[in-house]
Amino acid sequence: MTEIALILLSAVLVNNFVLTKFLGICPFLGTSGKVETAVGMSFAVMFVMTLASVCSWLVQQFILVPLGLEYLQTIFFILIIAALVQFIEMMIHKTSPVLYQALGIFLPLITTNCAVLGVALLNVQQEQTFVTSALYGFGAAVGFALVLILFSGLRERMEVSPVPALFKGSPLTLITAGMMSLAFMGFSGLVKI
Amino acid sequence: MTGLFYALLSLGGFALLAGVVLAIAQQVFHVEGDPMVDKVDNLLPQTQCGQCGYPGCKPYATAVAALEAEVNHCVPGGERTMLAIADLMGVEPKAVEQEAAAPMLAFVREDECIGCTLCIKACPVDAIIGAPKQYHTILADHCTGCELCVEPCPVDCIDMLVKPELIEHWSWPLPKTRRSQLGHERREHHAGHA
Amino acid sequence: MLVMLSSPHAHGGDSIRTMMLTVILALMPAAAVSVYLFGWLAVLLIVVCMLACLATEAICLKLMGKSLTTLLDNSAALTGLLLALTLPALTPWWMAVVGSVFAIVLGKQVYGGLGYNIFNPALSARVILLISFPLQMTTWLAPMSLAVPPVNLYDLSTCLTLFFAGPDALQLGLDAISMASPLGHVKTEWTLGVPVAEALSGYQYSYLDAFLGKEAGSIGETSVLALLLGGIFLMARHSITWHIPFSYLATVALLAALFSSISPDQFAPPMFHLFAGGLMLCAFFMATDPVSSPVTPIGQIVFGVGCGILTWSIRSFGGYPEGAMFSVLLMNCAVPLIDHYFRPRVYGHESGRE
Amino acid sequence: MPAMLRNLAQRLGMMAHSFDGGIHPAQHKISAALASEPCPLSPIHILPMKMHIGAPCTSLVAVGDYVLRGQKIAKSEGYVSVPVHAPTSGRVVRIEEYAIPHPSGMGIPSIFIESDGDDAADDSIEPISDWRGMDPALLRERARMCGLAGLGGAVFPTFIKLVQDSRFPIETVVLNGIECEPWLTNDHRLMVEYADEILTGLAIIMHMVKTDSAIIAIEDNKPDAAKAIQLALDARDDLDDVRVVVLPTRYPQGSEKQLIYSLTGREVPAGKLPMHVGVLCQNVGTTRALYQAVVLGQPLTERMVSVSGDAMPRPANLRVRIGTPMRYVFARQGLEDFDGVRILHGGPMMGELLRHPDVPVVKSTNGMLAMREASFMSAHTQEQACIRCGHCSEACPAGLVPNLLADQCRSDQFDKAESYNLFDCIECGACSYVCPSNIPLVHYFRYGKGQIAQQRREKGFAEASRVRSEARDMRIEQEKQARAARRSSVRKTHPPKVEAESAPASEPAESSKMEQESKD
Repeated sequence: MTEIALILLSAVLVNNFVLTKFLGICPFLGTSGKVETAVGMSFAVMFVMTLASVCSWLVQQFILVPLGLEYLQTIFFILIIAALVQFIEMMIHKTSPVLYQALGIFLPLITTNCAVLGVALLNVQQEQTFVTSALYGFGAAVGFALVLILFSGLRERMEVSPVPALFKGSPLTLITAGMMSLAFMGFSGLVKI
Repeated sequence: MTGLFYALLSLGGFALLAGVVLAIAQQVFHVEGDPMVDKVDNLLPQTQCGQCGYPGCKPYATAVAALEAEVNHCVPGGERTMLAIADLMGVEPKAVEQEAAAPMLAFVREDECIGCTLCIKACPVDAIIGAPKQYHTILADHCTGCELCVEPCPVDCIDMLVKPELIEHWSWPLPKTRRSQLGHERREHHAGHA
Repeated sequence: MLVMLSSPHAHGGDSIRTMMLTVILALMPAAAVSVYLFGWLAVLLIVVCMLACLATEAICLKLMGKSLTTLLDNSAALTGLLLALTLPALTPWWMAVVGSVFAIVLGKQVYGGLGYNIFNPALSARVILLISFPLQMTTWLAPMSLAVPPVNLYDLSTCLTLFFAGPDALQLGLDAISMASPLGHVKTEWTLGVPVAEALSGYQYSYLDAFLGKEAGSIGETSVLALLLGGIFLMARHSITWHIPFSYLATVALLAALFSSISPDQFAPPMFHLFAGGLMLCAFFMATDPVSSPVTPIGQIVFGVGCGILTWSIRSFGGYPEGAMFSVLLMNCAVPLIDHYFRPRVYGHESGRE
Repeated sequence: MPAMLRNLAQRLGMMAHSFDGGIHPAQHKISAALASEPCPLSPIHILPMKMHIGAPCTSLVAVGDYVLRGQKIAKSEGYVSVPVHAPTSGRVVRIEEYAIPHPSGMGIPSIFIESDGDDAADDSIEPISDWRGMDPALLRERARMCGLAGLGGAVFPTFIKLVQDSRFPIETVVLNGIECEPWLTNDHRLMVEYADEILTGLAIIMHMVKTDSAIIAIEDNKPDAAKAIQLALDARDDLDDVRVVVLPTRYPQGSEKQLIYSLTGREVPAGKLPMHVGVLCQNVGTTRALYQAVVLGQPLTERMVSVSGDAMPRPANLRVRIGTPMRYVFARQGLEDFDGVRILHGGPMMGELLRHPDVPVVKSTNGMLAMREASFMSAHTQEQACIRCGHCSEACPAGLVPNLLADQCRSDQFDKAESYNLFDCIECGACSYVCPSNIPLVHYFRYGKGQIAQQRREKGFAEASRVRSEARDMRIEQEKQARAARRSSVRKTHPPKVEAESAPASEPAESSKMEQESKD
């Protein structure tokens, strides 16, 4: 029980993928313009990341390792992720056309979200079990979602600010992300894993 | 050799599996038409004026939803409509080509009207009434000010008048302070970016 | 044409300037204690930080073509004062200047100036300094209140040398003049397996000293009494409301009480938490910074509780001995969402949100 | 039953009467002790065709007509509307557009009456002494006929509120004598001087809505008014279940919804009326006007106006004929030079800044304030950035978050502003009053509300246009098909009988078809 909580806490706060591992920065910056979009993206990424960790673990354990094909890891994982993304893209298009439109190119780009592949590969690297890899994937996704949603709130507020022309747009976004990253440094050492 | 065989087999098999799942999903999540068309159409002023280069509002909405048309072609909608569409479509706003003029009304100088009915046919919203060889009148409540009736009139008896402002419809302007302009500067910035 | 002016055509007379001045006044007791404890060093730090903040603000305004009258709103001076009070006494002058520049430029002006910043400027600068210069930012000079102070801080020339040339110029070893803060001491001892009570007695910790401020720490954060006085003054002047400080302190106290009763060896008692580190300064002056905290009372309580949980967690489990600053910055990130989700109930509606 | 407990506690004096938020602006009630005086007849009166909330009236008179005081000169159109009456006898000299007290400075059609000085009254409306025996519906018609509208400032037609609805029986009538606006003292003087008339008006209202219970609410800055009302109340043998409640002074206590909450602990749900919580709220001025309309048979042609302000040489409480030019009233009080003077219609918190004094006194004119330029502008200094201090949300009696709302309005995020309940704002101005950054919050809200209203109008218009356009397209399509069918049937040498009948037969369609055919 404690272990589960620690894994989650570690993945969400301490080793946050975006703010301490700097993975998945592209969708983090791209889809944080509006809270609604960010929430949609968060759920999509949560879905893809958790399932990708589970599937990749299964593939790793039951296909790659028995057959000695570990060298095909990357290509297999990408295949899994791509299929999942394709699936969720169709699902969102059906259920929420506005979100589909708002996420735009970033939805298919989850495929290339390095955080997703990152979590799958880290799971293998850290020799997680089935349960822990699922948890780790889920936790990482929650961490991604947390900072994405927080950040989108901040960006909505910055949107109505008289930001100096020099810092408008990406510069200020990056500065703010950096400040958030600094604040998240406070969690360092919180969980020793 | 067997290693390569296994690799190809497993990879191919897995890809096939994924393909089958996706094919099924495609059937389950099939989307009829483009739901964005109606959403865009809802934002348009429905003047049916054709100034966007499309025959009416709906055709323009279809083109925008299909990403075939830019978001800034609606002249009567002005900047606000452009921003609303850009927001909905999640694309960068573009500067409107032409500033929206004050709302207009078409008015027939009845003593000059020869009752040719040409304007009646041109009106996209059936706002002109009259019979052949009778004076025509434009229903002010329904006129969208699209000016489509002006051109066909053989005797040039249709004037475009500025829609009278009603005290009931008067609304407060933005306060005249520097800070109040910020929201608008933001839009100009976006627009100027394009 | 006549400029259109809407009602109301009456105004209560409050201004940003007086509000900021009130906060500066409220910080005066803490500043006085810092001067008592750290002598001229405190004076130098405060003056340098305030001047650096004002100068940076002036340059920023100039660069952006804005009117310099904004300087008169006292906000830059307040940022400088707050930053100085969170710094250790041994902070070299250039670090103070760098911190001030960060506070004004990265903390405030890049967002569009006062009112638009997301993070508390003084705190963000403090955290930037802590992460960039971890050693200097956690080396605490022993205060003058000790029986035998290692160095006479009431001597201006000594302090000038310390401030501008560093302890090396006086041939003083850092070990000779510095000591651990209570929080740091408890943390290091616990990692060595020493229970809290033992660690505290080893430190000769006294609640009275902590309350009055006779302990190691940043120059303005040690005296609970002075900060409480300032906080009460602010509340009396209606500059802040009770919501954030109360919910913040109460959360820390509750968590500490709960866990120290479960495992007294590992977790420090609530009084220790309340009196230690920058908690009081953060609770009354940093978390209540209006710009970077929620607007509504319910939101402020949520904010305070969040700060409390984070502070206590970081202090109890984290790598850093003090979590107050981080927790306020972290909660700053959540302010827009808190504002959105915790609105007051609107008259005639079941809830604030539709 | 928390509301009941609260009510009980309030009755026992254990709990202070209070609504959420609110402020304590400086009172400046310098005219409070000045007995009211009649304002002399002005040589000209200007009667705008609309002095109430609702549909405008249409004129019943022509230029050159002679009218008597109290004669109906414009009739109401539509339900939410009341007629206009001549304020004095004289001749109609003009009917044209004239500026009204409105922030836009725009005008509406108005009737100009040149006074003949006789002030001869039209006595065609019978006084009713035995109103207790009368059908409330008839009394209600009397209120409409006499042009009664809420004199507190909202000018909502009074008769609409004086209705018995079996689904929402009125339990309590609240008589609003709060007058929380600074400077204004007109209701104050009415209560001191006409306490008995007000109470009779109240009795009529209670008879009309069939209730025995009423509360007269007065703020504690008007002890003489409370005393006068209490004395008058004690002297009467009816009105047993009527209480005078003295509330601590706080702005905006006089706002209907806030007052009802203060007194009864009930909240009027959003989008509902006080009657939905069993309360009827009437202003003391309106109540006295009802007395005059019923008992004396006099239509609303005069009202009490506080003439005050720091630039006013002789502040006063005047009984002014409706339609009197403001310039005339100001001149009577010694103010003729308007250089460096700003004039307000109403109080400083909710009143409107007027561009010039050439507007008439209307039914909503509770005050006319002349403020010195400097003191006026000190409330409108340069807007600074919001520092999110939250004072505005503390002051907001509606529970809104004004600074966020203002940001949304400023950046045209109207959907968001609506979801933050922009339309629950009562524009009381408490937020702007306390704002340390001098942000004109109310102005932003008015901008936002106006823009949203305009967008709704445009949306409605667009929707109607779309329907018409689609109908037209469909018709054209049908015509085309009909023609095609006819053509093919002609080819088959069959008469196009059925198709011709099924084609739509609207006039333009018919004509265009003929055109087409002739071209073919």
